[in-house]
Amino acid sequence: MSEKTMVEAIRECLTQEMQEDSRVVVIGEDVGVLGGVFRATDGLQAKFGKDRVVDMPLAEGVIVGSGIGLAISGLRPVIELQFLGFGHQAFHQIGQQVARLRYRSQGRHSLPLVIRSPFGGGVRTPELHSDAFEAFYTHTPGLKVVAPATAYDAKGLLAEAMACDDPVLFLEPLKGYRLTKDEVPDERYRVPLGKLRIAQVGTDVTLIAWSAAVNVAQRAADELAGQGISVEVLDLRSLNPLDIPGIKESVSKTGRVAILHEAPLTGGFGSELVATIQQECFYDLQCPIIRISSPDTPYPLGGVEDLYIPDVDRVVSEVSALARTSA
Amino acid sequence: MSEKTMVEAIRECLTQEMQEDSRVVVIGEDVGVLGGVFRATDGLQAKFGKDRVVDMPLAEGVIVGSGIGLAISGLRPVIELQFLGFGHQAFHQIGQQVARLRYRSQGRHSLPLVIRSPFGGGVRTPELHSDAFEAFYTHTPGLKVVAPATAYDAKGLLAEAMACDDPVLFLEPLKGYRLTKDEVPDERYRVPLGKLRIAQVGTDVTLIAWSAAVNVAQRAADELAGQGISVEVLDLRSLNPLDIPGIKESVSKTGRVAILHEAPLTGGFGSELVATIQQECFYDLQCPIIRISSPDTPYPLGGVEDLYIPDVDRVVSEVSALARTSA
Amino acid sequence: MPMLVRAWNSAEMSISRFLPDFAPIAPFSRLSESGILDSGSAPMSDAAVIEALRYMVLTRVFDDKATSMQRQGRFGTFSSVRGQEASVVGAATALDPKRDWIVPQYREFPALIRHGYPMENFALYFMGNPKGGTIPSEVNMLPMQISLAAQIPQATGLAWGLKMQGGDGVVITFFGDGASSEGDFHESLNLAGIVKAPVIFFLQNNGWAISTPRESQTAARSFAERAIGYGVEGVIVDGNDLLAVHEVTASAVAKARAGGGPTLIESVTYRTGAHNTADDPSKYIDQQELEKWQQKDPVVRIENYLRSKGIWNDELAKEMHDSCAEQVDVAMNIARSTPLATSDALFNHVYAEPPQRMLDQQADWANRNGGGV
Amino acid sequence: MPMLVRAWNSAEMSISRFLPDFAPIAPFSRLSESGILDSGSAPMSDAAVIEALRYMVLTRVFDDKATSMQRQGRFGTFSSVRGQEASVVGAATALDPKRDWIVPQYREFPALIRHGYPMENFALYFMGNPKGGTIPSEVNMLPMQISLAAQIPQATGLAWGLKMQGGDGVVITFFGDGASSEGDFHESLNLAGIVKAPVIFFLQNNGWAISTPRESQTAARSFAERAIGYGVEGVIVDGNDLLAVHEVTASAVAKARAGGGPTLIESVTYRTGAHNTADDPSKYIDQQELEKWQQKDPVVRIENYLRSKGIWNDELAKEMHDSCAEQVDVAMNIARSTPLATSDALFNHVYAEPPQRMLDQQADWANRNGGGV
Ligand SMILES: Cc1ncc(C[n+]2csc(CCOP(=O)(O)OP(=O)(O)O)c2C)c(N)n1
Ligand SMILES: Cc1ncc(C[n+]2csc(CCOP(=O)(O)OP(=O)(O)O)c2C)c(N)n1
Ligand SMILES: [Mg+2]
Ligand SMILES: [Mg+2]
Repeated sequence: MSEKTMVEAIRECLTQEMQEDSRVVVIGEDVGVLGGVFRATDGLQAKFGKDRVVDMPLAEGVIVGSGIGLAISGLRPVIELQFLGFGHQAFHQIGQQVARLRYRSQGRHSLPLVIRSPFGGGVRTPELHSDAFEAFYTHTPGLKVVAPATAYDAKGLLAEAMACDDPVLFLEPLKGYRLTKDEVPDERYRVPLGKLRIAQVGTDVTLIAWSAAVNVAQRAADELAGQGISVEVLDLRSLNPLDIPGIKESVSKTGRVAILHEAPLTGGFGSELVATIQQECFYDLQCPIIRISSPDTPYPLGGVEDLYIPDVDRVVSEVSALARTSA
Repeated sequence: MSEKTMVEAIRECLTQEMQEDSRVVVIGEDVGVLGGVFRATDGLQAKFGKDRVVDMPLAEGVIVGSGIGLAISGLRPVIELQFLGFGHQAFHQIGQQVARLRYRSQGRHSLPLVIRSPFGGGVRTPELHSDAFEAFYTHTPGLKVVAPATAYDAKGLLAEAMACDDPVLFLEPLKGYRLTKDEVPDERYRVPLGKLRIAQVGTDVTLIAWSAAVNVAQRAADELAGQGISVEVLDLRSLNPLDIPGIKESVSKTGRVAILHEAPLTGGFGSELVATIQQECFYDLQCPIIRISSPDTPYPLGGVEDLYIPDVDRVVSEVSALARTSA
Repeated sequence: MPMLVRAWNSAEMSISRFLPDFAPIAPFSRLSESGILDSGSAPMSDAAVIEALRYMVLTRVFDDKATSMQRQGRFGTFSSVRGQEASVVGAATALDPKRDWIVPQYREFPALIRHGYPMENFALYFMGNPKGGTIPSEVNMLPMQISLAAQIPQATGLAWGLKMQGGDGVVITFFGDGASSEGDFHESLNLAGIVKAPVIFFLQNNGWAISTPRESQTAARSFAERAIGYGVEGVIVDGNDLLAVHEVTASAVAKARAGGGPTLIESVTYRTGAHNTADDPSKYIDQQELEKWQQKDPVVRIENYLRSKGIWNDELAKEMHDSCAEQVDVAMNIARSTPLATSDALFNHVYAEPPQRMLDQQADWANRNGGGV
Repeated sequence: MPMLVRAWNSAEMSISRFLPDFAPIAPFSRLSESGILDSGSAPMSDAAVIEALRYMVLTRVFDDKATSMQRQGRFGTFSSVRGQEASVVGAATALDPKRDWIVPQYREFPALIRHGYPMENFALYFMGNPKGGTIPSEVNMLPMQISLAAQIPQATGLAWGLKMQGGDGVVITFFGDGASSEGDFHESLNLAGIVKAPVIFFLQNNGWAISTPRESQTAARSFAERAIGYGVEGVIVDGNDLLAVHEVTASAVAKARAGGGPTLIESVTYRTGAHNTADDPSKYIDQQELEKWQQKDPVVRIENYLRSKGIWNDELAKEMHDSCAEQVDVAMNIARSTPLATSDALFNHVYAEPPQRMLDQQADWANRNGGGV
């Protein structure tokens, strides 16, 4: 047990799982000699060789598509998409092939395949590197979507994703790679998919987030506590499967809900959460569920991204207004 | 003025607009000699020549990507994607290039580009030809999304989309191409984007749909009328821009809302509508907004598609239950 | 193309220039149009040829049956192999079903049947019954692919994975001249060249992508030439010559098994039928060209070869046809008598470990449609 | 690769086989490493060479300035042109900014500046200010492209559109060895070959895609050879030889303008700097190879050429350097003194006719951030 950053936790998980299971191979752009542009795979090629940690040609479609074939051949590929924005180049393989092969083959070909990808903003990347595109994948039946917020969960959920026989898109917060640091056991362990984490217990408002936004939510909750508003922060951990009972439990207690995400408002995963919650908890709700998100515009250049993605101040003001909305 | 099917209305619109504006070119797979697999472009090549109606090589990425270049060169391309499912192959061009070029170039390059594509089920197509993928595009800022339900709207909205200087994804219901038949003026006219159509006036329940689902909604409404339930059917016509005031007006009257779409439940455009409506009309709502959709599974083979997409019976039973839900 | 030459003004440049060649290529072939073998030795035993012929005839019979059933509304939209029987069967017979894999497009009926895919499943698939997708666990194939070229990266990864694990299996993936224009083709051949994957890219150039003629698909004189741009070998073969296709494919299989890496095979043939049962070629096809190719019928050609060897006659042909007809009838009857799937067919097999939300929907659907029973 | 040969068992086959050639190719070049011109005539006037050299020096100065500013946190992540100055400038100087278009990747600073893109906008873009994206209406270029290869189809369509409308403009698109592995490359060259678009595909093979060496990018001996698979002409040029790059590109431009269609130019050069300011090449680069290429510095080489003609000396070099430094300082100062954008910069220019919902958000954002003022 020791403090590790999220990227260290991910690297440790990959190392331990590759050690345990020789069927695990890692493929992607610059994952080998360089160890990934964020060093998530640093040292893996030295340890496991060029056959198990492969620097691929620059083509996301065949990186994902060949990963399907590798899985069918009996391996358990872990694919690194260098940035989630470049999943668009592989969208036909992910959305129509990865997610459907098991169904299309009537169970003959399961796909134990993990696609790891950094996403989200706040670190001044070039264009198209920071978009929070998770909603494209949560609308893709057959694909599981995981988005840890802590180093502890990153290691445990990645291990679980790698053990899972269904394809999993594993989203890693660009901003959290080094900023996020917490206690992570040195040994192997798993965190189950589909169980949310109550990041902070509260009674007045339920604030739902995932990935990097959880940290923003918690800091906002701290400030709001100062205003006498008790916020329960839910870290969803996985978007599919979704922990609906866990959400209901919190909402039935607070009756007020805010959802926080980096993606643009319209059609973001927040819209699904609102739709589900109002269906499941309608009579508990004391006021409209609010969504705190980026606007309906493309992700901007780094110089203005802080105006784009929701920050602590904005969450504080919107949630305190919510807490004061009369029922 | 005469009765026309939707595909006839679309063909008439393309013919008239190409006549009026020599900058309009039509490109796509099999759009030329064959006139499109659904004959939407039948006769255009004979009339306007091989330069303006082009059979493209089989590659959606460059069909859309070259369309961007054609638009920048001063033309007004109308692209036919043979089926919306194959927009996945062009997703990087549509989602990151088409939708963003104007913003990325700070207004230098507007994109007067229309992508026409049939979508939706019910006609026993092979796999991947029938999915209702509109939610991927409504979560793509910079791209307008239009989905007519009548032949009249198809002609008028397509003319408007072709006149618009923003890129428009124009969705055509596979099932409605020949089944939908209504009065369509022979002369040119336009229907504005972002104004919904009240397909049927009602007082008890607001039933929201678009494209082929509008017809299902109307037939259900007729049956429900027999049960003494008065349903107001809204045909959204365009998903972006979205006619929020029009929706509010109806909901404030009925207080009960059902949304109908062919796409899977989770993350479908219905979730955005629920989120928006509960935000705008919370205190008018007498019970939870319900979504009537396909399940969270891949679009199946044709033999079972009728079990998959919502049919009139299902809409009737769910809406009548909704009408009886106690406030 | 004079431009290409005229524009350059420096002699030295030639050393570093690559000028496309537009001189026609003679595809590799062994049989004359009338079915006479060249001076070399036959690449297949007579028994093997007759077995292959049977798959070709079986295909004709199935295609005719399925097409007529489709007209009666008892079969879905489907694409016949008409005109390409030698191309598909010549390739398929070079494979060892025990260790080799097929990654199909959708126009390779006989290859799938020979590999072990039950004919009734093939029929059920096109009747729209999800059960048709069922691939027996011992049959080395992927489902048919509708999203053009999407199977090519998968075939490449599969071959690469088999090699990584020390197996000697070879993968063949089929795709059309149209599919070759997709980015997936490029990305896959490039990767295969790098990792020397034991994969055969079998491009069926049947002259058409629905209504789009091969000339509109690329300006290159051949698809096979693209291979060298990936450090891969390419070859063009007469796709209506069973012996030639078999020989080329068998060589590529042997090469791949021995560690020689991928091969791109362009099989030049012609789609003498409609694109599929929903298509009307009269709108776009060149009648003379069609007739020219109908003269080159691959079944007639290989039958003539057998006749020239004195081991074939109308009687044997009729016997073969009848036994194929019987086999097809049996399969079609099984398919027709298979109950249509219930709503559970929408949910089963989507996940190994299904999310609760989907399971709730499954129960809900079952209650509504009696699908649970 | 012996396998390729051994595996085939039929002599006739050779006529229809395409075997990849792995013999090294000598890229077209005009200047010796020490800057001496071959026996032929110079493709550029001395004045033109000196103007080109100035763009090369300007690039060095800008790259150094930007890199040091980045270290101080006053500039964003950005990719220098270091080592590729002759490659970019040689190509750019073959264009007529009045009618020709540039469709860039992101490593072509001097080409954009020569074409008319304001240097301060280039700086603002990398400082993260949306204003940097502004392209003056008379400047024929697209925004820099981060999504690799996505610009190539756009360049193809643009060239095709210019041709359709009877213009004589030519389009050049830049991309890297890495980007060439994307499907967009394939789909675009294929389309360009079919419609004979007046487009030049300028592939800068700088040896690397971040940490991925060119050998891991493809098994083919060259990228230029791929052109023939599309019925297009390809050429390999010494990318560190200003005169050779200019000559080849000028020829391709002339050919395209005359209706001769597209050309794929592989410019063989080397990225002697880091991939970008966030990259540490020491983790992966081969020091000896790097030094070998540093010896081939393109600026030194063209300066030696001018010296060999007796029209260049240290004094002139210093003058040029100083005037470039001044020009860069002016641009950087304008960029630095440009106020950071307000929240309106998130919303303006997204649509020609914005949806009301976005306008409401814009007002809301402005209230919160004072972005409306
Ligand atoms: C990605 C994709 N785009 C478009 C289609 C629609 N479509 C189905 S078959 C076909 C033509 C295929 O031609 P080819 O690859 O030559 O195969 P063939 O039918 O000739 O055997 C097209 C365009 C598709 N199925 N997938
Ligand atoms: C589609 C896509 N995939 C991945 C990346 C991440 N990325 C940025 S630069 C780069 C390497 C590009 O190499 P190359 O095309 O050779 O250009 P160079 O940087 O060498 O000039 C990568 C992988 C990207 N920007 N776009
Ligand atoms: Mg074909
Ligand atoms: Mg490079």
